[in-house]
Amino acid sequence: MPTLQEIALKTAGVDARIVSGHRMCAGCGIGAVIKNVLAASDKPVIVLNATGCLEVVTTIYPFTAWNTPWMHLTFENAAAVAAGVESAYKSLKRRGRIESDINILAVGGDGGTYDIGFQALSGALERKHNFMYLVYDNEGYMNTGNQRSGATPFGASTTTVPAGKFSFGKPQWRKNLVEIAAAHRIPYVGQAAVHNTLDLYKKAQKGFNADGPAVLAVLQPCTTNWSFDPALTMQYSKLAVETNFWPLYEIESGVVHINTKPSNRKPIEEFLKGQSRFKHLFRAGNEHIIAEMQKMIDDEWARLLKIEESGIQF
Amino acid sequence: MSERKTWQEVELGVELPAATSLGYKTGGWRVLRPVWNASECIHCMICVGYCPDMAIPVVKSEEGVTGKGGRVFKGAVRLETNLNYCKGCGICAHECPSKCLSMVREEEAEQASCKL
Amino acid sequence: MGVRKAITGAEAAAEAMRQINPDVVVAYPITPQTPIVEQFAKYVADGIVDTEMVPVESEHSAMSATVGAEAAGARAMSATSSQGLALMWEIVAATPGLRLPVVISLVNRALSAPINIHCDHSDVMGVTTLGWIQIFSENAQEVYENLLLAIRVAEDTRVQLPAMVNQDGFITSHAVEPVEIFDDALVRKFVGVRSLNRALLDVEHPKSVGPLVLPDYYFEFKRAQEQAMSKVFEVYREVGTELSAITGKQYPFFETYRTDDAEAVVVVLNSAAGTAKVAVDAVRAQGKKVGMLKPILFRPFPYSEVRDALRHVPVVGILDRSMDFGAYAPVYSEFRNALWELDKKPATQSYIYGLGGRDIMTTEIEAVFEELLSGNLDPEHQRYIGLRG
Amino acid sequence: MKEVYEVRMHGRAGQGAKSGSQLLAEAAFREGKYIQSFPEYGSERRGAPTVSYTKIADQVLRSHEPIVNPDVVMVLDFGIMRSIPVAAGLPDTGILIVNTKVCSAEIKKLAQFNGTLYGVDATGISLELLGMDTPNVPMLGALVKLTGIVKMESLEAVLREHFLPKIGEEKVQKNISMLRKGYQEVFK
Repeated sequence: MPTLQEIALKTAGVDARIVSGHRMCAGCGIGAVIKNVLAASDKPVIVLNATGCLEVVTTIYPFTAWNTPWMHLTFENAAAVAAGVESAYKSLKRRGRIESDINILAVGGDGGTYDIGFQALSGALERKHNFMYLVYDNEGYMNTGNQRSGATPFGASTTTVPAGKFSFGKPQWRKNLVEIAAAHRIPYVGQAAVHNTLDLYKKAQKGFNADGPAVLAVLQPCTTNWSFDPALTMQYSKLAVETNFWPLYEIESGVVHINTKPSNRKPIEEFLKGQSRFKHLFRAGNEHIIAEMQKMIDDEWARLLKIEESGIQF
Repeated sequence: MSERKTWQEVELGVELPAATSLGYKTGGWRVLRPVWNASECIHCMICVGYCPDMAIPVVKSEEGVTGKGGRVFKGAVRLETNLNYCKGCGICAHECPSKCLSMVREEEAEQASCKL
Repeated sequence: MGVRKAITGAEAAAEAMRQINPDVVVAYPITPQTPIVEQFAKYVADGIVDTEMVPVESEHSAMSATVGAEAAGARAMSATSSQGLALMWEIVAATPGLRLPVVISLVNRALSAPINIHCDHSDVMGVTTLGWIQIFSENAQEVYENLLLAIRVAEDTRVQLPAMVNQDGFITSHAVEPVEIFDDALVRKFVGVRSLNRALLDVEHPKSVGPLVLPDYYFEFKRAQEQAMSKVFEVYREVGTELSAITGKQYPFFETYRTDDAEAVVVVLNSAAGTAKVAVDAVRAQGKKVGMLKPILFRPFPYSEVRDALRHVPVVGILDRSMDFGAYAPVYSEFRNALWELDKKPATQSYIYGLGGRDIMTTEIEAVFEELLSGNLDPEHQRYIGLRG
Repeated sequence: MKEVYEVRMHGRAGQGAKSGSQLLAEAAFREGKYIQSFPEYGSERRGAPTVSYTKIADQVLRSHEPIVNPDVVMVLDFGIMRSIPVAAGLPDTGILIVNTKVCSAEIKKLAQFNGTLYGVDATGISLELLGMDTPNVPMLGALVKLTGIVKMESLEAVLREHFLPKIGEEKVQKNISMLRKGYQEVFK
């Protein structure tokens, strides 16, 4: 069992795999996500980064915060680039030209994963490349100022689907990436959240150690575009779990296991309030939208519990 | 940044050596400064795990350091926040279970410590 | 001395790849390129090569994974055509900026719409500005040799740029011709292995590849990339000389055919150059002095050499197998540019031929020579060969 | 007025240098001037230093150069002067306005400026009146007091036009009060 102390020693120093001097927004949880995930690998890690917040803020020439081999090509292909790196690794190792053992991590935001990078991800999972795909999910295109993505939740106002006289924001529910990933019959899929460092670290360990592809989806509240006080990032992450909006669970060799079951699930309003993207839902006349959201969350949770209980394999 | 490179000097294939961002001090972004009261700290490492800027140094201490209630904490212990990089988000202070961190307006902290 | 085989252009490309035995081959099938990857997959399946072959889910991922493998330190290759290249376009643009010497086979095919699977050069002409070395091949033999050449030019430390070797879809890729395959051992020694100097897999020396570069530096990187392109000429000559030692052939930037005393010359790429040679002979037989110039190295473009080759020619007809709608056709533009510096400029005429696989006949090229020699020219307007109406 | 009057605003992403620059330009536009307002686009993150430019002229503005020698420099965040040479290109006869409580010699030294330095406690004003740190509006009030480059009425009208649909009458009034307080409380 890892401890916070062990993890802290791996992430805090100048010899950690990602270091200070990056330009994430003050209070952005992506820093905590990536440093803790990288620390979970007991082998050197090669990172393949999709275009997005993480890529932009960590490498503004001539500065890079990466202390591990890293590459960015374009927006939609982190999984395909990872597939190429993994193939090169296998080939060069087989030919005796390299010796080191490594882990390969592809990482993207929800835009680069749920949307534009979806095909490349699916292809790489189907071909069973040995790599982990990490998505830091801030529920929209936050790098460019809050445009809608396939991960944006129902009811959220975004700049491309704004709330207005005739619109309450996004009319569709978000895509369930974890289950879609699991449908590829890969050895490990995990859903984690930035505030739960130990759970995140353990899931990252399992992902790195899996024999074959792994997918790790991590909720990452965006202080800038959900517009809350930067000190509250971890609180919003916690609330997402405590409301069952973002259950912490994993699918290991197809078997679902829920890691945290809130004893008293909080109403979804607790998570929504204080976020600018949901502000309009609290206006008179919009109560039914919150109610609909609550029902969807409860239904999804009940469904997840049933799958877990049944023991049926994905 | 020193003198900018010419086209003859830039790296082949835009390949950067690792960790050069340590030369970019994001501490200048800070509006609020975390003030750490070491005597109230329990070295739980929650702030370290959360710090988005990797701005809280941690060392392994055999002899230990004195923290809350005069207790000696051994193993991984945190040090003073590295203000070269801390952007002052306040997550550490907000999440600290022993309330050993507080956020103070940078201008006041600076004037108080006569560092102008 | 090599072995003579009766194979297609696609198989000739696969033969080159067999001898190169790349670390990684990533591909997605598309007509008329598919036989290249099918043939190569067979080599993999039979253990004739020990390449890691990755059959991906799209051309976009094919190019992405090829670039990923190349950045990791591998020698990676791919192949595509037409829509496939169009889908790859974004990564095709990114590859030279990262100075990754990927080599691909491009089997030239018309672009949609309307959809058409046959030969023209609209695919390759859409990527001439992106910074790839572009080499054209008249026949299967040239496809094979050009691929060997391209690997070495691309990977040379002075260059470090990607390269594409072109052949005409179906006309070359699917036609069986005799091809001389040179000795495996000699060729393998010639191509060598790719250095791991820049490998991302060198975890002892971590680096960040492909960072965000703002206005303060982007321009400098692009200038450095242009410098690398300008080095291709000398490297191409040197590597060509080395390859000559195995093949006994020459590797010029372009081929001239009976141009020395020519009063009219046509310029034409790829397979139609062979047809044009027959036309030259036929017109010469009538006592008229005509010749042909076949560009081989199209990027970088050898402007001064082309100028020298054509400075004595009174009239040049330039044949394009693609159009640049609303502008001069791509090959025509380059030749007009090359000739601009001459005090006494040859007259020029632009011709469009063969779009979407329309055949071009020797008689049609003979008619072009007639027209060029007649002085009936209109350099402002392109003319169309074999077009109804 | 010189041919083109140029104002440069230094702030942090999220503090409103860009919108402050736009408000100023639009106020001048209402007065029949030719204007340009543009930020420097990088990959700004909340808290990162940003720059915005405003040009005001009686003739059409054709050049799209950034401002090199401004007439006025506004510093929305005191701390930014530690990393950014805010007074670069500002002649000694120019005006430097800093969001600060005091105009000490130390601040002047930090600003690396030999001319007259003005202060306004824009953060204090906005925290007091609005409960949020939006220093751009009080800073604009200080700018009007010192330069008269636009009329207060114009700025108030622009504020109302921009913000009324977004934040409602009450907060618009608060912003106007902030603007006026910045005007009154600018000091040397």
